[in-house]
Amino acid sequence: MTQGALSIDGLSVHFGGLQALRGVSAEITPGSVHGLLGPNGSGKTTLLNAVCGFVRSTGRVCLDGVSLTRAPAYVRARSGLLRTFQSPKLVPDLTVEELLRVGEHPRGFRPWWLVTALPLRDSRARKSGQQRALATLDLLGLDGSLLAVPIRDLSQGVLKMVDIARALMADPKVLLLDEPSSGMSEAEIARLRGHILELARRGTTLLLVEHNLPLVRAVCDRVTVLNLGEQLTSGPTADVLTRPEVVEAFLGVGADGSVPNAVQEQPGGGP
Amino acid sequence: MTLLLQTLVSGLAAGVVYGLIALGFSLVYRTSRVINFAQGDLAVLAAYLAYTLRQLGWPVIVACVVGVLGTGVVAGILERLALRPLYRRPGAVAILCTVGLAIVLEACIRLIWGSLPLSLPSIASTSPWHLGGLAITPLQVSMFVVGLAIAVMVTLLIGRTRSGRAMRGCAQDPEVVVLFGVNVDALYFSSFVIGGLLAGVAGILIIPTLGLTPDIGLNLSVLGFSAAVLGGLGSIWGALAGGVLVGVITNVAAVYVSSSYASGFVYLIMAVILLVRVRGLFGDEIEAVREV
Amino acid sequence: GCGSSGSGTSASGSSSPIIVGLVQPYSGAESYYGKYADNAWTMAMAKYGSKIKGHPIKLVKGDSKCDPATAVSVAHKILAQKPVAIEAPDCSGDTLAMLPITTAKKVPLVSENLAPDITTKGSKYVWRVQASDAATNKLFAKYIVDQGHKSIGVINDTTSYGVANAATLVSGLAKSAVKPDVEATYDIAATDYSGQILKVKQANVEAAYFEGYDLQEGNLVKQARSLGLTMPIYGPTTASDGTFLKAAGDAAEGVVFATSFLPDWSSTATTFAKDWQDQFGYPPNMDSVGMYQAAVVTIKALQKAGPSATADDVNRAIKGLTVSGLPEGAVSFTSTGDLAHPLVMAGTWQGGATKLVKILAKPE
Amino acid sequence: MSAPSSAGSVSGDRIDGRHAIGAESGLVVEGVRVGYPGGPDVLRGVSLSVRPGELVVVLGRNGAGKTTLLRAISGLLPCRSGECRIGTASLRGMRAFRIARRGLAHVPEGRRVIPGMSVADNLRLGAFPIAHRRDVDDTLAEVLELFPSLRRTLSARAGTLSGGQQQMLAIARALMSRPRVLLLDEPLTGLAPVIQDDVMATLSRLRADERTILLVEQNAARSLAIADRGVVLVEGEVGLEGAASTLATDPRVKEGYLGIRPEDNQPNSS
Amino acid sequence: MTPDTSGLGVRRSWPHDLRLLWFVIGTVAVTVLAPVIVTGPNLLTFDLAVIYAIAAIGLNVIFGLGGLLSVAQAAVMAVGAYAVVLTLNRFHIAVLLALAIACVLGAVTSGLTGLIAIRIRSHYFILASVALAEGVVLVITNETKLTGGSNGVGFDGLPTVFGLDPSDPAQFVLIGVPLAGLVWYLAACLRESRLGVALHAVRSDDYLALASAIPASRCRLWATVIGGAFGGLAGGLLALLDGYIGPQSFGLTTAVLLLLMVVFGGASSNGGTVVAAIVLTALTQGLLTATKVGDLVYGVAIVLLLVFASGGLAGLARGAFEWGRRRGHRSKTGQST
Ligand SMILES: Nc1ncnc2c1ncn2[C@@H]1O[C@H](COP(=O)(O)OP(=O)(O)OP(=O)(O)O)[C@@H](O)[C@H]1O
Ligand SMILES: Nc1ncnc2c1ncn2[C@@H]1O[C@H](COP(=O)(O)OP(=O)(O)OP(=O)(O)O)[C@@H](O)[C@H]1O
Ligand SMILES: CC(C)C[C@H](N)C(=O)O
Ligand SMILES: [Mg+2]
Ligand SMILES: [Mg+2]
Repeated sequence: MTQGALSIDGLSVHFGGLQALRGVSAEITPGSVHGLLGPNGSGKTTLLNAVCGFVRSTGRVCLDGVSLTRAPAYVRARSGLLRTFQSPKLVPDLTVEELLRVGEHPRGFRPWWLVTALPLRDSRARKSGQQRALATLDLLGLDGSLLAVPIRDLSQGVLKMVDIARALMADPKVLLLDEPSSGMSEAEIARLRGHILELARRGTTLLLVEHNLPLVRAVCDRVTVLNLGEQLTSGPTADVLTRPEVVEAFLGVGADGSVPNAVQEQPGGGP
Repeated sequence: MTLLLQTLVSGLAAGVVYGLIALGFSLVYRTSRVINFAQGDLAVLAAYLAYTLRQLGWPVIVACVVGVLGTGVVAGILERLALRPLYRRPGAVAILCTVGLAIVLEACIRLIWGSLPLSLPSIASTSPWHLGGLAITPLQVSMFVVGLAIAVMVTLLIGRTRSGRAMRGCAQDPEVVVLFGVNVDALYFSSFVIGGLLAGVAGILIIPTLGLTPDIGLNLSVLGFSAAVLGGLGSIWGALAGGVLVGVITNVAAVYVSSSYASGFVYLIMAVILLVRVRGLFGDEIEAVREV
Repeated sequence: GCGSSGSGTSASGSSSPIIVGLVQPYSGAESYYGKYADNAWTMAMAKYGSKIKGHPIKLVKGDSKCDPATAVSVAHKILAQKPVAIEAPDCSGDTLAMLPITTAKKVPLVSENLAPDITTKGSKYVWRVQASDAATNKLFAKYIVDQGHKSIGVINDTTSYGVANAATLVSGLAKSAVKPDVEATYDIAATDYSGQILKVKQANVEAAYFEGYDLQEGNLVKQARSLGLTMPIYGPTTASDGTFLKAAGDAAEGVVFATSFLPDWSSTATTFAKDWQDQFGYPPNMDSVGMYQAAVVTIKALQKAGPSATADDVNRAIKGLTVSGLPEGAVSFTSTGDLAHPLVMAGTWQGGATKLVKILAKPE
Repeated sequence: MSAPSSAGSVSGDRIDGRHAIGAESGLVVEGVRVGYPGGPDVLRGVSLSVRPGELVVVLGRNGAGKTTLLRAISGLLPCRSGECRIGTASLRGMRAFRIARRGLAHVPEGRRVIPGMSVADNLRLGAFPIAHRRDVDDTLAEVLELFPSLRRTLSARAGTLSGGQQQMLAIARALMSRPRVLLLDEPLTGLAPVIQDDVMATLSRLRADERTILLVEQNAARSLAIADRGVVLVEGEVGLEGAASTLATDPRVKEGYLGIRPEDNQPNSS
Repeated sequence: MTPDTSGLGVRRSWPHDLRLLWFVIGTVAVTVLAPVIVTGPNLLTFDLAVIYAIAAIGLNVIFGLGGLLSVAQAAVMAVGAYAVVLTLNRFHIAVLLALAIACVLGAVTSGLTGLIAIRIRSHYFILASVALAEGVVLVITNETKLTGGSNGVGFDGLPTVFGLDPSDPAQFVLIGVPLAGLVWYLAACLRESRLGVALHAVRSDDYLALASAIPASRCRLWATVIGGAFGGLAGGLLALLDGYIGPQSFGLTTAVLLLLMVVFGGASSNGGTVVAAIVLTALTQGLLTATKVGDLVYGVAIVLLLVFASGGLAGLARGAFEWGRRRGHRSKTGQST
């Protein structure tokens, strides 16, 4: 699989007088994990929002060479550009299974033949949907019994995992992850790292917004650092994280290893 | 020209009163996110209470004030009995419950006072002063003055104070404001009581020109609700502006467009305004925030 | 559980009751008409008897809410209890909606409605006990023109009654070659009529005709005067009512109305009005008198037809009936069921009391 | 993997509730059982205590019940049995707003800023129990010292802030009431590393100021580095507790209770 | 924790083919049994309940699934009702064709609210739907030439469906119940269809939907269109049953009644909606002859039902229990959650 090349070109976003994003560009090769770092409020989430079509932006977004610049958000998602949320969307009255099934049918949503075909549907689709949901939960190391649990009963960390599962239900070509590790326990983070690498290995392109440096170091091939909406720097992970401007703006002094931002000595890799 | 002015004047006076009802809607909404469709019937109740006190020989002003206070009490009772259990249910439940309360109120009024129209003397005369072709009644003037005065009072009371902030916080995240020591139940209760008082004042002001019958509550509620939405739910001055707008457009439409479609025209304008400003004229306070 | 007020065989010993339907607005804005009807029947039964040869008359009531479709539902419910006659609801629209159903079941409908349509639909089972607006407004329009007004503005509501009332007046005016300069309508639920009134004011007409249900009529007149309208105001019978006076207050003074009931037109009427006032604490108006006359006509017909008569028999009995000594004179019917000899008067308000101005038409 | 509740004591100084602390604003949690309406117990008899001037960290895997514990303490959830105390005053049956007025502040999970209100109003709302405007203004100035980046956004609506900025606001807002007892639920979530350092430093300073601080964190290494003592929650029970330094090096913390082993992929759910 | 989906969407269900069978059996059973069990004027009430159930199921698609608190459903019914009467009076077409036209016009009218909902949301949407509803009633009242104004209109000649007289309550059952069964079945399928699942997301959060490749506004539009088609059908049936229609029947009171049916049914549960429709119709119809206290009983019933049974009629007992417990706990506990 070599699909999933995401190219972002000169994206700018402003809210009223506030320029939240100023001409940010990135080329992300298929199957790679690209990190997006920056201080709070530097525009990382806004960049994801612009890429997936939630906020109006200028600049270009292309997936596999096809321009999505003018496409509405759901069309972008339909063409394989999926995302998770920094604070997962609370849908208190759905169960996990329902939420996952919401994520299930991104390609080819056709209300018309749906309406005409209504009475002909059988339970097979439902069954297979359930199977998929189970498989996806399993992939993320979540228990199958979770399917029946209402979203409102989930703890924050599990909720983040379920949100990722929802995005995975759609077989993303490109997956935009917004701080997936926040709120997760260290065990889950370790597992998450494995999943990210596994996804990348299978050809999914990932754009990862993170504050958890060990995770970034472990999974990202390249990173882009934003500051005040501008692209501060960009390059191979290890290289960028030692650049002085990055240390100053984002990491804080003595950040490279001396502050235990997360458990350091974890066994690398996952599965 | 005088015609236009006259239209504006009468629209303005009625509009301020609608604004008061709308203010009640907004106040309740900005604390509890409930739209209290019993507002109109509370207005009617105040008028009936005042009527009875008048019959007992109380002076007009005293009767009116006590009537309004009584309405506040009833609003409080209704909140405690019927609405308190519902805040945490889906929004439509509480709203429909207020509709139920409106029906109950109207039915009770009908049982107590009968369905024959009564006449409540207005607090000021309705025979007009003529100002160069313009007819203005003392009642209109007093509607305007009282309406504005009360709006100012409400603004001062809750616009910039601690409890005003607590109310807005409460509407958006009732669970979290208790963490700062806000007594949410008390806040809901007082907002309903104040809403009832505002409705009461509106009732006392406008019902003398409408005639006192048990059934006008629904109409007042719809007008007040429209005004509140138009001005932006939860916004104090928005409610007043919405009320004035509803009053003025209704009149202008009836005179210059078509009397039979006047109310339709008002709704059309409201729809257009809402399409342009989806949260009403001043209503971005509570809801307009980023969603992702 | 519907029909809980149902078959009622338990009532009054062995003699089975005679069922009479009474459909009125008992809730909603027009609910006071329901009260009028109840009072009218109380009075009529007190005077003309509440039993037919030992069989009690049993009233089965239904709430039509002044809504035609509800009236249809209610009619079905009442018909299921096999009434021998039904007194029609006060709101013309309701009666019009019920008419096909009651006609199909051959149950006579005794009506005091004013809308002309009721007796022009070809039903053989409807009887009107009061002057229709067609009869009234032909004369009243002429009366208005005779007062020397050459231009007039008309405001009416959009109910069946209101539309028909205004239409008959306008066609009456047309006979004298007067066409209203301005016509405006309002919804019965509306409360602020400034727009409509200002439209009339703008047209600068010599007279105004305002139609409305009692309360709305009063508010209209009051709002008109406080908006500085000074020309003479005319109105339908609703402007003769106590509710009108309460709503309009001082503004009622001088308003001229057409009606078929005024206490001072005959001694019977005077006595009736006094009795009513004494018994119920408020004065009667044309609607309540109409309901009373409908009740009396029904009772008389039942007496004539006997206790075991079918609805069809009662209908036949009504057809040939002449009842005299009523507050509006004598009642008898044309072949279409309309009132044969209507009473039409013009009246006005003077010092807070109604006053007969002129009798425009009279029975006999 | 289930944790026997008795097996956990590391350092032997297991808290014996009321006798352990005398100071007035210490926090004691004694044998609380808590659950959500209609559900089973989520906390199955949890006891812990925090002295004034002490910072205790609660660790535990996702769904262990950390958030539930804080909600129970601040009165958002009723205790099915057991009780919480501040000093000698029992909080049992006390409604949440009264507990807050007794000087307890809670930084809730997921930030929960009031989105439609300005940042300044959010902060002032945090100072609701303080009646005097002057005091509020003073506190506001102090708090803004701690989070200078909030100063620029004072008039913006809280809902337009970025996730991390909102988290800062949530912490700042809790400080506005000058609480004696501070509960923080994963306060570092979404904060950039620099800011995380700042927050930790702030907490240390508050502790020095004799405040009582209960911190829930996922990041064991980082939080144990500044805490006095730590408690590990395992499936609604106290699995381990002891001095922070002891816990930081205890292999059981990572392997047994936090589940940091690649092959251990049966997370605790529902 | 039991997987209580509280009436939302994908729940344990039979395979579809089996379900269709059940629907057919149920429909036939009700059609045959209803006229036997229910008699006299109660049969008319039953017919009305069937009609309101259809409209309420439609509203359930709009509100329960789509999350749009619309008070326009009564107006949609009005459009359907007038469509049937006017087309049958003017063109001599088959009644079923007229009903189909009613569906289409109802769908179009309701779709207008869907278009509004693209921009206007939450409580502001209520006003927009009030506006549309009032607009419809206003046109009906004022365009007297076309609609008969507030006089209302009736049929020029009695319409028949396959030789049945729909204005006869007993014969109406044969027409109404199968149609209601069909509507219920379609709604049940809809709920599990892609659109139904998508609407779960749309109702909860637009961005969640968009991020899952669901065109939120379009789904909402579809919900209003489908719900509106059911509403139009219900209106048409009402016209056939009553033989006479007037604008007053389709005002806010009716709209509120329909909403109550949906909410009491336990939002988005069709079965509950149907039961609620029967209960509430029986209540309102029964109260028509209780002229003194009808309104009071109605209002009190609404309030009590909402306080104790807003989780659906089935939850009545549970609601009462919880309420009592809350009272008891009040003094002991803090903020309930
Ligand atoms: N809808 C909006 N209206 C106004 N300002 C906005 C809006 N959305 C974002 N902003 C502003 O844009 C800036 C960037 O926000 P963004 O959420 O992208 O930051 P971020 O890099 O994701 O930060 P964090 O790491 O804290 O999540 C912030 O200053 C924020 O206040
Ligand atoms: N509102 C709720 N209703 C029912 N059960 C809930 C609710 N909230 C949480 N739970 C359940 O309670 C248990 C503990 O949840 P809690 O949120 O306290 O965990 P946590 O330790 O804070 O986890 P995390 O680190 O993921 O935030 C979990 O099993 C969760 O599913
Ligand atoms: C208000 C009344 C005068 C109505 C009148 N009885 C009618 O025919 O409708
Ligand atoms: Mg972000
Ligand atoms: Mg938690």
